[in-house]
Amino acid sequence: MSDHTHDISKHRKTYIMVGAILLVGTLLTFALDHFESIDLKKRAGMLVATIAALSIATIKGGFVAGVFMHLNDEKKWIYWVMGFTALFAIGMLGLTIWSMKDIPGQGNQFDRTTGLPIVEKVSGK
Amino acid sequence: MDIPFTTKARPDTGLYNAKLGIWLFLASEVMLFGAFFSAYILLRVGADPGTWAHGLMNVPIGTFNTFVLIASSVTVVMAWAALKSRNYSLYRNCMIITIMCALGFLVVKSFEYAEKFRHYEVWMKDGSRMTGHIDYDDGGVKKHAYFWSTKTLIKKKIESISFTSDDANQWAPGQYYPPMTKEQLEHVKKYADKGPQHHAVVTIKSADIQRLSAFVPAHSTFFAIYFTMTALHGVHVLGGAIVLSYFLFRGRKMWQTDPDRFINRIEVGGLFWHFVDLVWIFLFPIMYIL
Amino acid sequence: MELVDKIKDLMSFPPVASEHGKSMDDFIVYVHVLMAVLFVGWFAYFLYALFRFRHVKNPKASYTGAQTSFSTYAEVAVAVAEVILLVSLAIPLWATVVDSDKFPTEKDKPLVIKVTAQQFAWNARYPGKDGAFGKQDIKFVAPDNKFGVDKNDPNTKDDFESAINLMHVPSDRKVIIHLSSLDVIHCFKVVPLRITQDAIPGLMIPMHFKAVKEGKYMITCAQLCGNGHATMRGNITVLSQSDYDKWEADIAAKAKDTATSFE
Amino acid sequence: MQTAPHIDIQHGAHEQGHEDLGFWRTYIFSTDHKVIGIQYGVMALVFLFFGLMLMLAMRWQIAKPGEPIPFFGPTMAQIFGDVAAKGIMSPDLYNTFGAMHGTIMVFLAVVPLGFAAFGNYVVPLQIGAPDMAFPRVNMASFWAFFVGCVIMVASFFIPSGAAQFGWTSYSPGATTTPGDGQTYWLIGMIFLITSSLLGAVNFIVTIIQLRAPGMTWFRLPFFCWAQFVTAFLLLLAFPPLETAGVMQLMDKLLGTSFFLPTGLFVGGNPADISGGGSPLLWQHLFWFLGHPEVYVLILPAIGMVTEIIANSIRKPIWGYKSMVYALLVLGFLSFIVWAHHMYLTGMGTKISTFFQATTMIISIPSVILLTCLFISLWGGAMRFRTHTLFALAFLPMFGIGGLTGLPLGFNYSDILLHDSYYVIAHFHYVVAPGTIFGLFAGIYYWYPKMTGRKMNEALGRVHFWLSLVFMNLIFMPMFAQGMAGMSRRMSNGGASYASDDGVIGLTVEAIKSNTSISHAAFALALAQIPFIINFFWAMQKGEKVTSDNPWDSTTLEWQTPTPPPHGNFDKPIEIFRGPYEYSVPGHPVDFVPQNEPDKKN
Ligand code: HEA
Ligand code: HEA
Ligand code: CUA
Ligand SMILES: [Cu+2]
Repeated sequence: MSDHTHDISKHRKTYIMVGAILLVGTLLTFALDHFESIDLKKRAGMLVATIAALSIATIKGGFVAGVFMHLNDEKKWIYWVMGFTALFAIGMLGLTIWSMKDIPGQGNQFDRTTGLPIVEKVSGK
Repeated sequence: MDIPFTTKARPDTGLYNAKLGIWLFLASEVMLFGAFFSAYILLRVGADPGTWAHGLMNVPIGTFNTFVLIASSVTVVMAWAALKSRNYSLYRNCMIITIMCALGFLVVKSFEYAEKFRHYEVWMKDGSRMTGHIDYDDGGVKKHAYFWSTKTLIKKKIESISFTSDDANQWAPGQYYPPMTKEQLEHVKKYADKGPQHHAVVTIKSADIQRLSAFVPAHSTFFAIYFTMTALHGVHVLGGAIVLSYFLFRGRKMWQTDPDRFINRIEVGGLFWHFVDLVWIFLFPIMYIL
Repeated sequence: MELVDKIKDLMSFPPVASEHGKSMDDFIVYVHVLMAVLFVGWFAYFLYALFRFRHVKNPKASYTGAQTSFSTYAEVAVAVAEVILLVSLAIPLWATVVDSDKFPTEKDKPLVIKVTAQQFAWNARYPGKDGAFGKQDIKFVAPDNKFGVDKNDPNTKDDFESAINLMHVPSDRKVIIHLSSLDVIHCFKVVPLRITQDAIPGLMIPMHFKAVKEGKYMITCAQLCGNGHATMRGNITVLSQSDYDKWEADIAAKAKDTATSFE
Repeated sequence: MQTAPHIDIQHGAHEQGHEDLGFWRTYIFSTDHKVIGIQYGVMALVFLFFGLMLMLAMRWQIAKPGEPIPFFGPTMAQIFGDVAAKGIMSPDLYNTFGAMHGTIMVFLAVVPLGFAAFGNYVVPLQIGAPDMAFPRVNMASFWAFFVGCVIMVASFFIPSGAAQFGWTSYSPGATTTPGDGQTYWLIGMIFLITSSLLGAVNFIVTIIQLRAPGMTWFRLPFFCWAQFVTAFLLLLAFPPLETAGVMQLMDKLLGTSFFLPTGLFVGGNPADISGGGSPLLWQHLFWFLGHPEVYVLILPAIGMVTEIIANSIRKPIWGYKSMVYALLVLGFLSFIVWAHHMYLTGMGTKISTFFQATTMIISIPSVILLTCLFISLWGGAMRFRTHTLFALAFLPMFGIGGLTGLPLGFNYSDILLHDSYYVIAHFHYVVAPGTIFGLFAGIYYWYPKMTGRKMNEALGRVHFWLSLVFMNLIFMPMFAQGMAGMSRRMSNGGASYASDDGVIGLTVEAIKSNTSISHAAFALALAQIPFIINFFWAMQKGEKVTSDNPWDSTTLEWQTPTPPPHGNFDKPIEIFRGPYEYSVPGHPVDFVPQNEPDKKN
């Protein structure tokens, strides 16, 4: 990043702008939940509400990381480190969820009463 | 002996030591909170239907606290920018606001916690549940009960409790998952002296109670992870506030002796502070809204 | 194949009493052959190098050293061998053990058992003649009802439990076990049957096998579960189908006139 | 050439211009990486000894279940009370010792010795840095470690005794077992993890930022590379265990149920908990650390062995670059193989195929590392000093350990071998005659740099040959035991599974070999006596080194005064070549230090 003073005052404006965006994002999240007329959870379902809330959070987070933490213009070592970190964090989550889902008999593949596999469910799918 | 690159960047990496150091530390923090978020998702996806506590958080307060943290994030980056343009007094003011915000956040959070510790859920033996407050008589003085549980009832040999249930309207569908049925509402009526109106006071016999728990970590996996994650986040806020206060007060001598290094310190402290903000930005929707 | 059997004798394998056990032992032998080839090859080279290039004999070291691409071949060979073992044996064989579409179905007439581990014993529940279990729910679980059976369900009537730690299964017939645990993680391992499965509280994990040799085998707990872990021993008896029927009739009759009956 | 040994034993000369910090700041609360390295080393050796003693008690119990422990029995009865009544080890105490042997060996002995002690002492010297990048963080890291150690040790003396549920501390067992041992374990671990994280940040920054001019990445000694990758493993794999530790602590103290499922029983009664947790979550988070952790144990040792072999054979390491790449691939892959410890938790085909495949792929970089070291031997002029012997023995021992990882890595064979003594033998081959031999090699090799004196060769050889023989006599028969179906963590050595009245279980031979294994273990302990004597004797009486570079080595740590002063190098240092320029043709001596200027320019 350049250290010149006139750049800094330009940056200051950016920071305030980003602050404003963050506030708006927060208000939006609040509004989507709070007002009867737009209550997303009730009107559009949990899935949509989740996607909306997390998308807003991701955008906000992106601004904080990108502008406040200067990740939009960093040195390559930091990109490497944070890139691998993100990869491993996602791997940890993804593989763990996958492991927990892929346990035979956790779905309804077995009949509760007889304990036998339900043929259509198992092979027909 | 001097360690190289404490102030100036190393030419081939373009970084000074502390900056690389803080990013590496943040990388480990990403894994730490990443594991918590993974745990949250797994516990939530794996929860039996109806056992994930919903809608028990105070969303306006959470929103307010989000504002507070965002504001502090703006001021901390402004503080750094002010130092870059050698404007110490602007820096100082920004930093003071930042620290005030941090403390404000913690104060609000502690009130929020305290409010939860005297808020209860009771599971009746017949399968119905309700939330509210418990008052008890302490030598003629009416007091809120904190931290009670089924064990407390047994230990103190309490035969019945006076339960101020939450706003009757809140029992409407949406409050619980699955929503409270008509029969359940009927049931609540049965226990109510005055019927399910605003803040109905219900007398519940201990013998009818399956389980009683304040909104403490042991209440449910939701509160378990809510308290663990927000407390850990709170510790980060506190730690950040202490470090920033140090820079503001005892560490300010360095501005005279080694201003470049001082600016670096503020940048590094700021990076940590932004990260704490970033974590909250995700905590807010998943804990309060969803 | 004779060679494989010879190697097996050398490797102190325990006796095999299940259908899939042989393929498992064979597979272990193949892996060990690969390991032995690698080890013997490298070790011989290693000793030779130590001997030949000792300081006294070879006082001046060569800056360039070996001019070889042998290592690449060796590494590729190891990789290829591993891929072959993985793709042609390990993955498909594992699938036969755990995939739900490889489980015996109704037409195989398997025996289904529910096993619940506790500190420090094995409980087994059989569906009885009708082949149907009574409903189970955790809310019924109590010290005297470890499986949480709904005693009002008609299917419960002829269900029975075998004596604690003593299970019986017929030979030459598929068996399905649904495995769970009450308190901590245990591991259901019967070495001669070549079956191992963790018993995890909160999960009900199915497994299947077919015993082919009659006899009494030990059930080992293979997961640390507390101070009684080492003594958490059960026996599983593999009987001929007719003996098994007799045992079943016997125990069902006994259950009727004792307190363990669920009527 | 001007590499005329720079003899300098008058330490005083180097201390000029340094303020006198006094005893406490110099030796206890020091920020000097060399002092901190030695502090770590001392702690780690003490705990290595501690772990060894725990193991001896366990081995006694395995071989002679129910018989009082000789010599130490009465003392143990006094310290531990009922669980060691009459000096007889109860299953509870056995479990405690087992869990703490694993924990202490892994987190308090081998990692501190390999990564922290040698790393601290050697890495800044090898890259030509005056100190670590953050000396005060370095000190904080040591003291966090120290607090963690104190808590772990203290837990032995609380009434309920130390943790009992294995070093893996699987929930629900670890949570529901009464007593505070597990709580101490968790708090101790949180300190140890914090220490490791601080250390890891410090190492990475030091290696990236403080390399001396000319020290490019491919001139970095392999040991530094190993430390670099290890530090990343610690940095990114440890935090999830910290998370899991905090959650288990909550379960233990505040009654949450992160790892406790609905309907759980405790001691035969329904538990008073909300339920809804997942026992498997703990295992995932634990092994997400657990597998990278095993590479944390092995990589520093491989690094040291590489340094020592290059020095002993007097020629460059063959395939240095491919070793570096193999190391990086290994580091990356170690994050995505963890669930091979969990094949039998009910995994389906798809996910276990994934983990199986990554496990097989990760063995390839290990093969590359070993192959390069083997091929390096070709054409050498090998000098067999004690450190050489240990370094060379490391190779086949790690080979056996690594190769026996394969049948465990294939899930189909893991069905028979899981949690049997085969696993115990597998990993002890990598950590005991593997890593520990590597660490011994490191101690013998760098001892002169740290103390100015050499350790005795004759005692060293006795130590080596006896250790080699007894290590193999201990762990080789365990493969057979495991194959025969002997489970691990048996407080009576499997006695209750002995074949009797026609029930087919463990064979008598499998159980009998417990005795000979235990005898070998006791002999191994005795074989350490020459080492301990040597270690202390050499400090006072060992042969003084006459040169700063007694092994004629090329790397930078030997180009400093002995021992190096505060700030390490007495003159600015610049690097001109790779790390292993031994026996360069046309050069008068058989080594060219990295900082020796090129003559032609
Ligand atoms: C330093 C420690 C270390 C190392 C390096 C390894 C390396 C490997 N480990 Fe091991 N492992 C442990 C420590 C280690 N392990 C521990 C502590 C446990 C038990 C934990 C517990 O449950 O308590 C364990 C358990 C364990 C299991 C779980 C078993 C079970 O519980 O059922 C598995 C399964 O896949 C496994 C696999 C592997 C594999 C495939 C490798 C591979 O990385 C190995 C690759 C190496 C090679 C393939 C060797 C190549 C060499 C040559 C080809 C040359 C040969 C030359 C000569 C012999 C002269 N290990
Ligand atoms: C780095 C790890 C490490 C190391 C080095 C060792 C070393 C040894 N271990 Fe251990 N072990 C584990 C990690 C380790 N172990 C783990 C993780 C477990 C599983 C625990 C669990 O189940 O949860 C285990 C379990 C375990 C068991 C199985 C217990 C059971 O399942 O019931 C056994 C049984 O024989 C055993 C034996 C040994 C032996 C004989 C050694 C020998 O190799 C010891 C050799 C030691 C030395 C040679 C030390 C020499 C050094 C000194 C004497 C210091 C000198 C001091 C100064 C100079 C000051 N270990
Ligand atoms: Cu049950 Cu071990
Ligand atoms: Cu592993």
